[in-house]
Amino acid sequence: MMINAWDVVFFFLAGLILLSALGVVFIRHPVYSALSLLANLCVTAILYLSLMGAPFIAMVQIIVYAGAIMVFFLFVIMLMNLSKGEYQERAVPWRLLLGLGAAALFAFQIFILAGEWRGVLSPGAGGFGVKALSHFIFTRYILAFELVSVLIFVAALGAVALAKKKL
Amino acid sequence: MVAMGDWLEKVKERLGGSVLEDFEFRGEYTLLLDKSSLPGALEVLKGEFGFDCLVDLCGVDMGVDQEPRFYVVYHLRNMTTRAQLRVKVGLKDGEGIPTACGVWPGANWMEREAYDMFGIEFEGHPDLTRLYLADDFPGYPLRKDYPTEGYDFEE
Amino acid sequence: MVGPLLKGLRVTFGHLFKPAITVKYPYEKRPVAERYRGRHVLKLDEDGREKCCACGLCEAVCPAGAITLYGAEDPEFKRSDVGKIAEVYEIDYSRCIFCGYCVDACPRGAIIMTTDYELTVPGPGRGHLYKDKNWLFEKRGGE
Amino acid sequence: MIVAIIVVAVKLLILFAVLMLFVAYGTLAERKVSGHIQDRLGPYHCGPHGLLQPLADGLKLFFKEDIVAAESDKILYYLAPMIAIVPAILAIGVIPFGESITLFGRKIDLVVTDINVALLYLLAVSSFSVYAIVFGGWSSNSKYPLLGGLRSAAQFISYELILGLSIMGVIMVVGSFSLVDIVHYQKSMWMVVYQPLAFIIYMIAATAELNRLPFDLPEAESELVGGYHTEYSSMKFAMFFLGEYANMTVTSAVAVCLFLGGWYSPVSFLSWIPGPIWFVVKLVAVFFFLLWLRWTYPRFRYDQLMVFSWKYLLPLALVNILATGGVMILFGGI
Amino acid sequence: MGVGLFQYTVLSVLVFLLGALGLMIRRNAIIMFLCMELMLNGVNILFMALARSKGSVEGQVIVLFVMAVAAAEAAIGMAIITSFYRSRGGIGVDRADLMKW
Amino acid sequence: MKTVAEHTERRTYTLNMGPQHPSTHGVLRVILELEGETIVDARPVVGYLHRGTEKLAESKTYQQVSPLIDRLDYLACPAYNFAYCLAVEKLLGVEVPPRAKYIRVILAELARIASHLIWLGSHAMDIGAVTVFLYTFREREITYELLEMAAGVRMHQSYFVVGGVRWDLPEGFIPKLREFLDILPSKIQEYENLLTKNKIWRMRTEGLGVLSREDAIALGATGPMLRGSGVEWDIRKAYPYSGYGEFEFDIPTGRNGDVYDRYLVRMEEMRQSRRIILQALEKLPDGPIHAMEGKLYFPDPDWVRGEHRDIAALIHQFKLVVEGFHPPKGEVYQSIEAPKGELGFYIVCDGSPKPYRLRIRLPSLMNLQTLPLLSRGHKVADLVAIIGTLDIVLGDVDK
Repeated sequence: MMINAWDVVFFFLAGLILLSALGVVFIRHPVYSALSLLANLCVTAILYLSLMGAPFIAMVQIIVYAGAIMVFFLFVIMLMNLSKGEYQERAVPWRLLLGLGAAALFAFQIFILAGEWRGVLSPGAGGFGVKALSHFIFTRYILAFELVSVLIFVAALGAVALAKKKL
Repeated sequence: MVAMGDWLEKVKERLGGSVLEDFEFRGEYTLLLDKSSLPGALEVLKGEFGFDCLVDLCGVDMGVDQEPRFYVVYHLRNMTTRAQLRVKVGLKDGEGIPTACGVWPGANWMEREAYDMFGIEFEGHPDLTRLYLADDFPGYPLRKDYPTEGYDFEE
Repeated sequence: MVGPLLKGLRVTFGHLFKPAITVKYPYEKRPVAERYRGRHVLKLDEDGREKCCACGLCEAVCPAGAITLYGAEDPEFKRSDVGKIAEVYEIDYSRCIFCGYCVDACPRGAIIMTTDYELTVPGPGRGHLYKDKNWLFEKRGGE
Repeated sequence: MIVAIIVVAVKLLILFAVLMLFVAYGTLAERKVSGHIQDRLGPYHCGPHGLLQPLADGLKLFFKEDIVAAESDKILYYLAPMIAIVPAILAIGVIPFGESITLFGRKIDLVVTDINVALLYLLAVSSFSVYAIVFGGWSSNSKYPLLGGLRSAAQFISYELILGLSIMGVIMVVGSFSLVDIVHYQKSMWMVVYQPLAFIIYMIAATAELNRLPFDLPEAESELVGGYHTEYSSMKFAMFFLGEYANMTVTSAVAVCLFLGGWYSPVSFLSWIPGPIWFVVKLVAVFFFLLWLRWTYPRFRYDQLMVFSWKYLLPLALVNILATGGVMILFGGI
Repeated sequence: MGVGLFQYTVLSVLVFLLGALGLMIRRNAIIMFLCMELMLNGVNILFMALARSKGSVEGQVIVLFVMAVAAAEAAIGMAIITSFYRSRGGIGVDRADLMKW
Repeated sequence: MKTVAEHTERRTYTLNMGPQHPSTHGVLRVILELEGETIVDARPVVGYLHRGTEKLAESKTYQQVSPLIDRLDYLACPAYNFAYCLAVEKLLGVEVPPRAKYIRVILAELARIASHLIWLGSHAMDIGAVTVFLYTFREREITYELLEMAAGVRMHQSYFVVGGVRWDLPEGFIPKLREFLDILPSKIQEYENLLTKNKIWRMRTEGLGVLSREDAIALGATGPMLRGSGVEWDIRKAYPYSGYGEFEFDIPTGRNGDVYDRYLVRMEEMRQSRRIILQALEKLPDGPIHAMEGKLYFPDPDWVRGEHRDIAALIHQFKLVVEGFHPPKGEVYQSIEAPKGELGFYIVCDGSPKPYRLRIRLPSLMNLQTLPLLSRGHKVADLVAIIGTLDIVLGDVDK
């Protein structure tokens, strides 16, 4: 069997993604959990960059997630200065079961849908430039784009209103 | 300096019997007040005679066998007329004295210092703790019977 | 708003090319004043005898209690012209505050202060700062 | 293929060496410049005019006792200084420092890799440097570093945004994210002429990102002792400083590429001087400007800094983008 | 066997499921938020893979929108958590046991 | 079920600033209650530098006390000796010869300039302008060279003694002083160029640490703290001592009582001090430098050990060292306008050659008492500026 170099890259990255995802779910300490998510997002960005030929999305992923959202999460975690007792939770078996059941159901659905998706992705560079992307955003999805900007604006206002004690 | 004699007579008149003694030395006027007249007398001095600034407050130990043993000395100043007055109040050993913090907020730390150094209790003081020395420091160093070589900590 | 900020930049930039005013200390030393009160020196008179007559004024006047002095008879006037010398003369430099009262108080001008200010001593502890008579007679620095 | 890899490796090695040289002598320059500004001499003892001082500093810090704060979060505590230096090293890969040259019959670009999203890449890697500060501040388990870490997190988010917006004008004018394209565009005229406002905003935001006076809130020594690196010692402490000066170098280099014409000579009769030399000269000038700023101004207060960024710089940056767009439409841009 | 859409789908589903699982079993509000981000990321992977395989850029456009929504959600979520922490003194979701406050 | 109030009992946290902190100017410790970075309460804890000066003084003669006194505020030593000597002279009823008076004024004002320079430097450095610190040290160095010329040491001069000054001014002192005064205005201008109109500096200092007129008087704040709050009060004008009545100078005052106003007040005070020194140099008379009566300091060395040796002088010398002088029984309070505020000495004398009780009214201590009031509601970063504006020296706070 021929082993394609790109396949090795894929499985390596996929392994890292899953490992860090496990970390997010099962590490008790919120800081490390967040760190794990950060790793997850970065490896995903590398996946986009190396295998999907989407450097723009990869960079935006890092800028948005690593540069803003995760810093924000960490900021809040540190601000709350959680004591040791705060993040020690008891495992809840029935919730675990519930979660697994729901997950299995969902997985089943996806696999049915995905049954026909068996095409081979051409890995490596190539693909779409920023121009093509922006063309779509500012023509066909202009309404969605504007709506998202309104959403972000509202979210920012809401966040300020919620977090500020005295307005 | 502003003519002293004038207002001094008025002060003595106003405070009446609570002035035990008054004397002058090198142009400075001192009133010896009765402890029971505090803090009312101080309020009168501030309110009616305009001594709005408490320049200094300190304790003096006159010696172990003296009566009164301690004096609490207030240096008062009228910022408008520039008149200055020293007020002394005698205390027996172990006696307390009403605080002047209510009259002049600036007395706070100076009273703490007097407590720190002489062990004078200022009744009604908001936070009467030692100012300079450690909280568990033994004795009151500026008392005349304080051993200058230090306590024998072995005991 | 921007003007004063630029002015500040101009001031600092101007200093970039001015000569430094500091002194490279261990290599160069700044001159000290004539009256400088540095380390003490005990003086000898013209015949090489000690001027100090152990009167004890310096010990008495010292506010810090840094001077220790014990007198001794010198009946043959070998070491002093008054027949009395200091057997022990020690200055504890860990206590000395360099006020110069000892110099002012000395009735014979036997103790003076020099312009020598380098009094650091090696090693930990303050024992090295306890200087005896021999050290005080040594001629060093500005003397 | 192999030759190409060797060429890249050699370029990387050279760039890394140059960066480290800049870092080492950046520390010396900081001390010398501050010394001369303050009528002092600065380091003078090690080597002629103190030129060996960086070496001495490095050796000293290397042999210092490594103190680990008690009750600190060990993993992050060790990780933070390492993260500090990574972004700068990652960033040197996309900075062009000269025109292509021909060597042994091969055309060699004087840039490690000319990717078409170079500017986004720079923003992306620079966003990691905040983690060093935040982790360092949090893991030390001490209040002053924590305050420094918190301040830095907020400061960083604000100024990263402004930094991104300020270079947007440049991108609009040039129409490319590639630094090489941007430098080529400035062959005849520097970008700072077209985008003066963007340049000013960029320099302010960059100073803030570098945590340097007047924006050095995360490490304001008179308030927070040392801020995030209060509890660090020895090599870990040195790593933070390596990171700071490496970031300064990279930021200056980016400023040169974006606004100051990259490797092109400012006047035509001096164009015989090779590009990389021009690049370094400009880089040093921007570097010096950062030092000069630090030793002139007082420090902002933390909340004033945030107000400054959100109420003044952000609208200014947006106005700059709007104006650039407007001018481009009016004078036949798009 | 080349890596195809199937493998990407599996990866995406697994990441999504892990996120969902975390959301179910963790009681720490911040970690629940992190898990939500994880779920979004899983979806993103799928979008990207589909965009790649269909040769269309629209998947990437959607990913951009998802990121924007994630940012908005993080802002609101963190604000809620902050005010929750302020009023309840902790961020375990078990503390949200009042009907109103 | 817990109520909301039970969940929220504590929203502040405690930050211990000092005793080892770069901007507490020594070993001051401030216990801060913070809400975020906002100060809810600040409680200064002092005493880490307490040396027991008052107790020490009780076992020393009046002359021996003098060197202890200039160790209180080690940045303006002459002013402290000045106040102490004035107090003892008042107790003795001794009048100091005019030349000594003027020399004292010159050195005390020089000390004020030196003290304000170091205040400016450290205040600016606290707010981040490190370069100003080095610039002020450059000028301060000249003042210390001048003091060294006159007194023999850079700090702790003990140059003033009861009854006069120890030595006359040396040759070359006055030209050097004039040279310094000539360059001083341009140097002050240089600091102002870096700070006064600088937007960042104003943002950091304006509207900060506001001390109202009433609070300032009630809390016993003195010196530039009081003047910054708009009270035109200067002991040099209110109770002129040592010939200050003969000099023309202005009392700078502030309007808002904030940090910036106090900055401006102190900057102007440096200029006024220069004015006073210039007038004093103009009027400097010839004559003796010791009060003749009372035998307060050692006689002329020439009479004791020089050419004109004299047994009476020698006896005087011995008597002074062994016994000291005997002031009359009584008590006096004498205060001066020290660089940091009102410095007062209250001496209770029982007729013995040692002070029975020496009470020192310290300006820094009383000014520090305003810190909780000034800092409440401001940020941690502002506390640094506020401590700077108090101009405290821990030697002066802790005795």
